[in-house]
Amino acid sequence: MTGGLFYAITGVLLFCLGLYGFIQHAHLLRRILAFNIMGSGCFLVLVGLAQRGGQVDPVPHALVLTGIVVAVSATAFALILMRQLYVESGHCTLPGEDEES
Amino acid sequence: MSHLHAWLVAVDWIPWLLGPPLAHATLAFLLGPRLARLLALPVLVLGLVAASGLALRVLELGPQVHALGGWGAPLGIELYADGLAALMLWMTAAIGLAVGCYSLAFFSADDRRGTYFWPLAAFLIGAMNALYLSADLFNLYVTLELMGLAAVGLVALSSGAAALAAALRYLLAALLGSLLYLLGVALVYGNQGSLALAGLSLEANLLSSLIIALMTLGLAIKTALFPLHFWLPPAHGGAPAPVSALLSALVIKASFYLLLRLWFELFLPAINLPAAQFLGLLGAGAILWGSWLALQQRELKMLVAYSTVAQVGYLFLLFPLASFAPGAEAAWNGGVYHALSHGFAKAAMFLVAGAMLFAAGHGEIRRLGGLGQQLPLGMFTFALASVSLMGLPPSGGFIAKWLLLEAALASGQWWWILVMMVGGLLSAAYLFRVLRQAFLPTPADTRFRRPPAMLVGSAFLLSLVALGLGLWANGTLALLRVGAPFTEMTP
Amino acid sequence: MNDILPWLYDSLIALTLLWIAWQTLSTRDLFKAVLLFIVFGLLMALAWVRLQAPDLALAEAAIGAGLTGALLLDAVGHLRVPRRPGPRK
Amino acid sequence: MTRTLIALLCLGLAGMLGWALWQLPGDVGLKSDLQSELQGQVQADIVGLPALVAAHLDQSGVRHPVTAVLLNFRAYDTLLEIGVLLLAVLGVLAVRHAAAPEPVHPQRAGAVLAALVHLAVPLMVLVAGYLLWAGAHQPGGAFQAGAVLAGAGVLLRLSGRLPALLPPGFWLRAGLLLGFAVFLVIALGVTRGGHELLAYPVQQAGGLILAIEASLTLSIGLILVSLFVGAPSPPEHGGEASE
Repeated sequence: MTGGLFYAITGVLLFCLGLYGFIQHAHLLRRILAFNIMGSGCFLVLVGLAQRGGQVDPVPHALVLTGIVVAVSATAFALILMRQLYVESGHCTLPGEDEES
Repeated sequence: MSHLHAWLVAVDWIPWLLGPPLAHATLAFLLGPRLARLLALPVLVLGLVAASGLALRVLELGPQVHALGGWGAPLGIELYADGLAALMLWMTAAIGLAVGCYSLAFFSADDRRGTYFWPLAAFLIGAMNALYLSADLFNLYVTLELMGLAAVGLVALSSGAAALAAALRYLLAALLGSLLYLLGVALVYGNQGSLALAGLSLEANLLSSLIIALMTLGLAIKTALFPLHFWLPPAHGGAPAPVSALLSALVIKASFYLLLRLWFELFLPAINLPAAQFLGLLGAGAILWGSWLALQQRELKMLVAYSTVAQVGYLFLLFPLASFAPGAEAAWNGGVYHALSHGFAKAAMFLVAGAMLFAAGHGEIRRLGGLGQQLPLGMFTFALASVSLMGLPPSGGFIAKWLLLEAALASGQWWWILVMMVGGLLSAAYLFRVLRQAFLPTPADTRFRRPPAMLVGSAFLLSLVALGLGLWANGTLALLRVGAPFTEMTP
Repeated sequence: MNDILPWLYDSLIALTLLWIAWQTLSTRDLFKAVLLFIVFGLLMALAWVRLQAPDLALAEAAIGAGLTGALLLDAVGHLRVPRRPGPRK
Repeated sequence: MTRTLIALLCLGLAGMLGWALWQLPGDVGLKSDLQSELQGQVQADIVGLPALVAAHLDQSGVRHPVTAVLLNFRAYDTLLEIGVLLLAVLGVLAVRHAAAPEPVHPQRAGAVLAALVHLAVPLMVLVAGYLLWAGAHQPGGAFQAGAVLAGAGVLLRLSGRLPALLPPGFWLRAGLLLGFAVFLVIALGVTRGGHELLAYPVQQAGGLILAIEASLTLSIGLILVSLFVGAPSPPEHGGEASE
């Protein structure tokens, strides 16, 4: 097994971990964190799997760069929606999904 | 006339479908709502001309390829338009034009929401055009995100905690969907070393099954397939009427279109029958559960939104019906036809619902009595759109259901016929609830406002197109045949 | 021996990534979760270096850890201002 | 109950995906001839795209392969990606627009932060410029440079030296849009004479890419700062909550 494949498998595990957090948490900030972890997992798969032969592939590097920018855009938008929701309703969860604690 | 025809066929319309909406979005944001409004009609008309030109070109010359940057796949990104893409582009342009006219009247020049409606809507149309044209797996991911963020921004135009919650729920669902899709893309690229849709196909093995499951799940969330539809009703029901029309008629069709492309090109060798039947089962669940919930709604726009949940179900009957050689083409045509006719009918219905809300000042179905007299053309429009949604002749919805029934009969899958019959009856039930109420006498304490003529007029035109799709089915199906995966059609 | 060292290094990065991700998602303190996420971003940058992707390492450090971190910290600060929750349902 | 089910599902997905990936390269000996033949084909394809990039690098106008992919071979992705960034800003503005206006709380900076800002901001602008210039032949480029620029903006904001950016005035909007607009104009402009979208003439490719990157850096920096600044400020006292 090469380093690329090793990181790709790590990426898959991160994705599933993030997916679990995304579904299971109700707090919006935690779901945004989970989304970012899922995204990082995806990116590792994209680069790692393509480089499992050992040689560097610039194409997935460019794709992941795009992906990182898309992720930060979505994160910023989601955070501001969340903050505005907090200002207007005092809640950080969606209606009907209150955090169990 | 022949000059015009020759010119339409000769021009490469693909840049004209991408440049103008994106430029409009830029200028609308830079120069503010007043200029955005001035530019809206020329840009939208140009979009319809370009989509029509492309459709004609595809019909006469076959599928069109546009290699961006001149590189060609797999190094660069290729755009690709066959009959299916041309039809979806034409639907986007036509509904976009009608919704644009409606919005000019709906958002008055000094409406604060108009400031961001125009750039967001222009981006949305550009994103959908880009999605329909793209033939590259990763580029499709970017177009999905572009479309998703534009759509969520439009939902966030409404104020209040409920609208914010709807927008957030929509955003999270859209992001989850696109990440599942992206993981699929990463696995395909790692496995096959290319992103260009042309020439890729999966082998039947465990990894392929996982890829299919991930990408299908992601796109099913975006299409609001039962039981993943939870985000749709608050987002579509709560947005301003023109936004609801764009989202319900067009945006969910884009992810469905991508699902079609993937299933019948990339996934085809690795698909098994149970998977297709399972999608059909979820479709059936959507038809029954969505119709049942539509029947329970008190608010007009929520009823129309749940009707979308139900109608999405018919789209997914395509997958089991197309998995047997006899009837496969009828199923394909029927599914696509349903996407088209539902688009026009649902856009008309949401637009006219907006006019009804304007006239009555509220959206409570029980108190809509008298609208039939106050808004005769509006109620006629609602009735025409209903005819298409119920699948009655001579509408586009009728052709769609007819083709799907034909496919079910040809492949001997009678259980889907049963589902469609029950679904048709349920949709008749919830739509007649509105119509019956509107033709009751006016309650004593009710005041009506006369909506601008443009509101009802543009909805009426859309409902006419939904009807016309039933009358000119031959031309539409001929275009759909260009580049289709099933071509054993008898003339 | 020369083969083992990079292996150990990669395993260490991967395991720490997974552990920090798990901690980020399971810790009860929001502020701590965000700090852990920033550490996660920096570790991702290391992973990119190991995958010979310096562009991504730069972008991850600047955007993934830096800017996203700043946005998240700002948001946590916002949520710490006490608010009376409104009625639900 | 559902929690356990979700955990099991995610674990199962992780297990299957991990297993499928683990099996990918090294199992030639175990499988039939057909499988190993396919394996070889897959390997050849993986070599394919990087080789293709390397072969066309001299026509791309830059010497760094990632920049070549990002701004030439797959420039269309990047164009739409800037659209995504703009949409995030538009979405934020739409949300803030729909909400009731709130009083502005000016932020005061301590002496240490002020001194830090005094030193750091010019340095960061320099670094951004270097990253932009470096991107043509080595790691770096518009995104990283834009992010550093945004970092400088965030520092300025924290020290209270940046005026409130919302609602954005004409020149700020122009700055936000500049990168996308320049990119779009070039993408469409090169189609004159029957070329494809984004098909830069080989001789001008380097210059055009530099123009795009420079304007992108500025816009990305402004967009990222706006996303930071656009957030609603916490209310001083909890108003009556509404649902």
